[in-house]
Amino acid sequence: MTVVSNTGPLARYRMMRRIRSFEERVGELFLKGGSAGSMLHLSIGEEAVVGLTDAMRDGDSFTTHHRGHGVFLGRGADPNRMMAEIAGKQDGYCRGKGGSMHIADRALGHLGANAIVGGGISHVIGAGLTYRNRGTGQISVAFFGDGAMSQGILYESMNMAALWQLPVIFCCINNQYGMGTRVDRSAGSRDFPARAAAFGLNAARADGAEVETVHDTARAMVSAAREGRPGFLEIDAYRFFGHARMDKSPYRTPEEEAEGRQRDPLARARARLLAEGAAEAAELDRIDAAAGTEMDGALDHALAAPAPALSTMFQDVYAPGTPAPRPQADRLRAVLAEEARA
Amino acid sequence: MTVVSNTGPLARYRMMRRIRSFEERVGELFLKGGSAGSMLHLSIGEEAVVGLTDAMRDGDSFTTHHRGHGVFLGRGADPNRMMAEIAGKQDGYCRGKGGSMHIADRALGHLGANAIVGGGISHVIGAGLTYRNRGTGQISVAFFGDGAMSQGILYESMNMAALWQLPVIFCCINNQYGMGTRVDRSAGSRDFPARAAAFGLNAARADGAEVETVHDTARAMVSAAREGRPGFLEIDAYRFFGHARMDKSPYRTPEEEAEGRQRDPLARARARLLAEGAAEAAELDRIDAAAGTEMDGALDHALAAPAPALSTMFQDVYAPGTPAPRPQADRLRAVLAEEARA
Amino acid sequence: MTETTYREAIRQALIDGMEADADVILMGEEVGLYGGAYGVTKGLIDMFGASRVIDTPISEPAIIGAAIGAAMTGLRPVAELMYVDFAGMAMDQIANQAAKSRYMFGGQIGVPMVLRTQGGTGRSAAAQHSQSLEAWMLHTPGLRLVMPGTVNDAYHLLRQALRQPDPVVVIEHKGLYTMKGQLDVATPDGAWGQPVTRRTGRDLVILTYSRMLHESLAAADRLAQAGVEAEVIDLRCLNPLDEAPLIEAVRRTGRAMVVTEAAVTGSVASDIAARLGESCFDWLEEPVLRLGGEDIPIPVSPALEKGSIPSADLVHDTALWLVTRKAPPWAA
Amino acid sequence: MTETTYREAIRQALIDGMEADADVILMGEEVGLYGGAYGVTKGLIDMFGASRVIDTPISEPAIIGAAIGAAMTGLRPVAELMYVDFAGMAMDQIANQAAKSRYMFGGQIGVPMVLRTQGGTGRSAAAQHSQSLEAWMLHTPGLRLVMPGTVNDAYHLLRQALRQPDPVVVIEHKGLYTMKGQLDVATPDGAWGQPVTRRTGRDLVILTYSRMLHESLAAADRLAQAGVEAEVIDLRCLNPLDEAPLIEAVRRTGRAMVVTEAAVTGSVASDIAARLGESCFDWLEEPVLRLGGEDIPIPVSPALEKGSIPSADLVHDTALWLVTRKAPPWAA
Ligand SMILES: Cc1ncc(C[n+]2csc(CCOP(=O)(O)OP(=O)(O)O)c2C)c(N)n1
Ligand SMILES: Cc1ncc(C[n+]2csc(CCOP(=O)(O)OP(=O)(O)O)c2C)c(N)n1
Ligand SMILES: [Mg+2]
Ligand SMILES: [Mg+2]
Repeated sequence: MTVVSNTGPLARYRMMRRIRSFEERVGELFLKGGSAGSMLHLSIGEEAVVGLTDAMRDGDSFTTHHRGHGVFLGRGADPNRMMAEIAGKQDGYCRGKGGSMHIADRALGHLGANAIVGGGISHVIGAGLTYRNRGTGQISVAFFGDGAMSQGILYESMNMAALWQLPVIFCCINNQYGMGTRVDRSAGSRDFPARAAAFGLNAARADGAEVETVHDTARAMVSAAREGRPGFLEIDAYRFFGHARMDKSPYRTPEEEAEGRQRDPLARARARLLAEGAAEAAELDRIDAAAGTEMDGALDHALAAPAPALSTMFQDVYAPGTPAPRPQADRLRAVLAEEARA
Repeated sequence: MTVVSNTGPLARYRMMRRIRSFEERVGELFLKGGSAGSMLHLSIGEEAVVGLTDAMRDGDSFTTHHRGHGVFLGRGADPNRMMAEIAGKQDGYCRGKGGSMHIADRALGHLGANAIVGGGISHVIGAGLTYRNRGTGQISVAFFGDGAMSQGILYESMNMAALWQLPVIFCCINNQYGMGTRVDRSAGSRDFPARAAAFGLNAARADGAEVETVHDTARAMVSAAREGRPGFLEIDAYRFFGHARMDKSPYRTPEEEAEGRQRDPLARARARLLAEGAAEAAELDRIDAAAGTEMDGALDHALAAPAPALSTMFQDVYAPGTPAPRPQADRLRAVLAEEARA
Repeated sequence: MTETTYREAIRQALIDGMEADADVILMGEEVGLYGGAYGVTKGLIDMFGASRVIDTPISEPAIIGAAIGAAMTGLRPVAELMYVDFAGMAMDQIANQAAKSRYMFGGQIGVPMVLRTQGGTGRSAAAQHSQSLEAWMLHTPGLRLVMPGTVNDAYHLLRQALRQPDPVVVIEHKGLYTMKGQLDVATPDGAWGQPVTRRTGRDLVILTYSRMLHESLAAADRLAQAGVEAEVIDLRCLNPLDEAPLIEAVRRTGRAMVVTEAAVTGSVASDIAARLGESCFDWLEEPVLRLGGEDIPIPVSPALEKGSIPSADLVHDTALWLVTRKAPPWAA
Repeated sequence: MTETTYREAIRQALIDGMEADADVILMGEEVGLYGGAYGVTKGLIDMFGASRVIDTPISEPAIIGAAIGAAMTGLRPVAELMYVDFAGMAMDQIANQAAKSRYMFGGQIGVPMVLRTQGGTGRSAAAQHSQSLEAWMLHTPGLRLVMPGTVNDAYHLLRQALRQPDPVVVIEHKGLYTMKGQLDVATPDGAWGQPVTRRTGRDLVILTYSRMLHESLAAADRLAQAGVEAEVIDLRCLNPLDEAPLIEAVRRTGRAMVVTEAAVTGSVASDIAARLGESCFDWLEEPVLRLGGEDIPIPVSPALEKGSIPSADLVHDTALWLVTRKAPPWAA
């Protein structure tokens, strides 16, 4: 399967717009009562992560945190299957078993979103070992939030990456908040690249309001990682909305929010494309409209898709062809029926 | 209870000698078959930790790793009760339940040695919270090895210490090895203080061959910690012998060992005391001999001490006066006897 | 006696506990400004200040470890693990440190802390936010373990936990926070360590706890319509647990079912069933039956999630089968 | 058929497994230069090189996590957790990640890895290095779990584990490494998922696994002298486990005991007893009895340690009691 990569500023704009439109539809899905649960974490404001996803290549792999829709779309996800999964439907990416926080796609190298803060970070170490041992030239990228900077496994993983010179990148999408906790209330020191550098990583921070800046930094870091020089990239962004769908962010001021939303990577990219003459307003409008139409389609698809059959709950606990869990009804039947016979 | 503290170079020499003599007797205890198991980790070569223990005060608390005999003696431990515990005897510090790796003394502020690498580090955060909330001016120190630099909980704890400005110190006794792994094979970067500094700690490295250097650095760090500026101190030392009593260190060369043992804090301290005219050889010899006699006594005491009674195994799982575990024999008796009656 | 919610009862217990004892502190992710992921600690930081209601970084092992150190040195921390599912990161601190310190140190150093957490299904929170992991805690000597199923217990078990000299794990249920019920701050439902009979009956005993208590009570009501009288015992304190009342009841009725929301294999239900099998053997008319969650991770789809754990219907049908030998349709 | 040790059998299984499949890698603390804390991997780094036998930093969560990522991308890692006691730090990676990935991702991504570890008492290694934590693993859907008790199983269960598409936890016993026995590399003791009858008998069934197999067999020999014939079944594969042979044996003899070294409350023994209580009820002459470790942390004193777990004597006395109603002296 081929993934979009290294596509240029206009294509990155389009991707960012698709992400935003997608996330807006996720919000609608929830309001329509169509999502599986309310643990939906929108990545609006963090679209400049496309600067890194677009610097990756076909065959590269990655893991994400719970706020990973944007990253996944950036690597080529099918919005229909994503939205269906978020709705808990049978033809979602994970057959309605994973949902928003546990989406994956082996074909696109998505080794899994994770609902455990920091839970997927160390998996890229293993992927890196595979690529190193086989000399494939692939890299693996762990995407996570600023909250994961407080998880010990991140440091264990960074140490291994540096020690073994693995083709991996740690990407911290710093949206300034872990739930209601602003980063200055969770971090003894806010210089995250310094932490990574102290473990021997190639570390940098990029302005998450400027996708092209992110992309420039990311491109260099990806090349280095491919040569066995692992990296750490902090993308400095702002979480436009609440933590999850229920959260109205009472712990921050409207002024702060308004200011944070000024750092909008989409608005900035649009302005830049226009200013540099790289695109005309009409063209950008068409891109925007197309993204909206596409994601409306994904929403409709998800709402219309069938729910998984009850019996599917026993599938995929273990691999096909190996002993499956015994349904409780079978056990009860055996006990009570046999017992009656004795 | 009063603990020796801030005693001057000669007293530090004496303490280091007592530690070495104690550890030598632990080796004998093992050879005599008197130790509870073989998980005995000698701190020979690491005696300069006294530079820090001696900078602490009465009432300060600490936790140690599995190689903590020296630290504990440095804080005033009774060698008889220690050796008895290492022998698994009733009148040991922990009534023969903990052994070498789980020794503690509430009265001396020893909150516990730990057999989990990194297991006790975060406990000083809690102690620091207690002292901060109560404004007592106490500090709490976590002692651990270079191996624990790979444990995530260390970074989680350092971040909390820096964030909350707690009166705590992290002391890494770097003896260059974690079992058979030399530190360059476990650390992506060997600049440990840089890691701590990146979290916002007051970080330093001191030469573990020179107890007075350690002491000077430690004194300043302890004062800062008392004011809420937490610290990280690496003591650069060498593990003279194998990891535990069974290990002959085949993974390192005799040349390396010989060189490492040149960095002997006792020999250096002795030479310095003599050179500076702070003590005469005869006096130091007397100190050495007295330490030997004292620790012979501890060894004899441990060998002669009674083993704990079998019934004590059910004590101290929970606090006295609360429901204790039901011994299996009671359960079997109830089942089989009552059953027979029915 | 006032009507309130399970959430409010816990919040009140924290407030009363903190007012009664200045050493009580709360610490955990989002317990302060945010007021707790499920709103349990709302406003407490304003009442007690940031040095007693401590928002922590997302560092589960160090949160528990810090609580241990605080407990060892004289505070009485209530550490919150936002979801019991995160215990996997912190089991070393829970099981190797908190639970074992008193013992390893020969009784010198106790760890009087409370670990508040919540578990269970019902919110489509998927495999990593819906588990019932009490079996791990029950299998750890040195811990105490309680799981309130009623509003009154939500209050009192926490107050009682705050007076225990040893670490107590309190597992709440995310599906119960909005449940209403009567709170009598003067009168606990039962003493520490005692099960409570929530309904008496002569035909069989249903032993359960936490949210399954309510499915079981609902089932018992329907069973009564069919002429079957089920006794429902709320285990509530899983450790310590006085087994005598369970044994008496099961010997009296000769039939028993243990109901849990956890994956049934290796569950607390297995353990209780094994104990009753030992101590009630000669009195049993039927096998002690376990009813639990399916042995699968929790799926996100609301329908699959619901279908994977016991419902009042399932409890009812199985109990009826056990007592009357009338097999339900799904058993065909 | 050759005589060798349990340790050597495991080592041979690793060698044969690595030779058979170039994707197999080992990773863990001290598995390389040091040769393993118990010498199991001695020399393997020389045979297979440092890219296949990987010494790791002391980072249990990241070791398991790295193995997961390697398994997801095509390698077949054998990750070593030096002591099962350290599982507390890594249960998130074991239970939330390795065990649940296939399910959460709808079957797309399996995690074909082996987690080798060891547990148990016998070396005065105290509370944090002597536990038997298989109950945590058994209670985790998505994992497989085997515990070899013989030399031949030490070899074959590991070889079989290396062919499984899902994560397998192999828990060895530190007290068995030096045990000698027969290894037949061509013939496993039993198929994957099958219990093995190690001794037949008509009077009762002793179900057990790992080191307790040997205490049970020794007890059975002594019981035979008293005219009591005990059948001894080695559970070996705790998941998957074909229960049919257990049920057949218990129904045949009417008496059963489950013996484990783990703290008995919440143990695997409880689970097996509960299952047998359900499925053999009408055939049982006596309750299914559990024999396990005391519900305490493991003390360091050799005498206390030994006294806290079942011995051949205890198994013998209890079995005799169960069969003949002759109470042992200690029951007085
Ligand atoms: C181990 C763990 N601890 C806590 C949580 C609860 N939780 C979910 S998201 C979150 C905040 C994460 O913040 P961050 O990493 O910055 O990601 P963001 O939500 O900002 O994208 C928390 C505390 C969790 N899911 N996992
Ligand atoms: C969590 C954990 N992992 C592994 C071990 C096994 N182990 C015991 S000591 C040790 C080496 C520790 O090295 P270091 O921290 O440098 O301490 P040192 O022994 O050198 O004093 C290891 C790996 C353990 N006890 N705990
Ligand atoms: Mg964030
Ligand atoms: Mg070391």
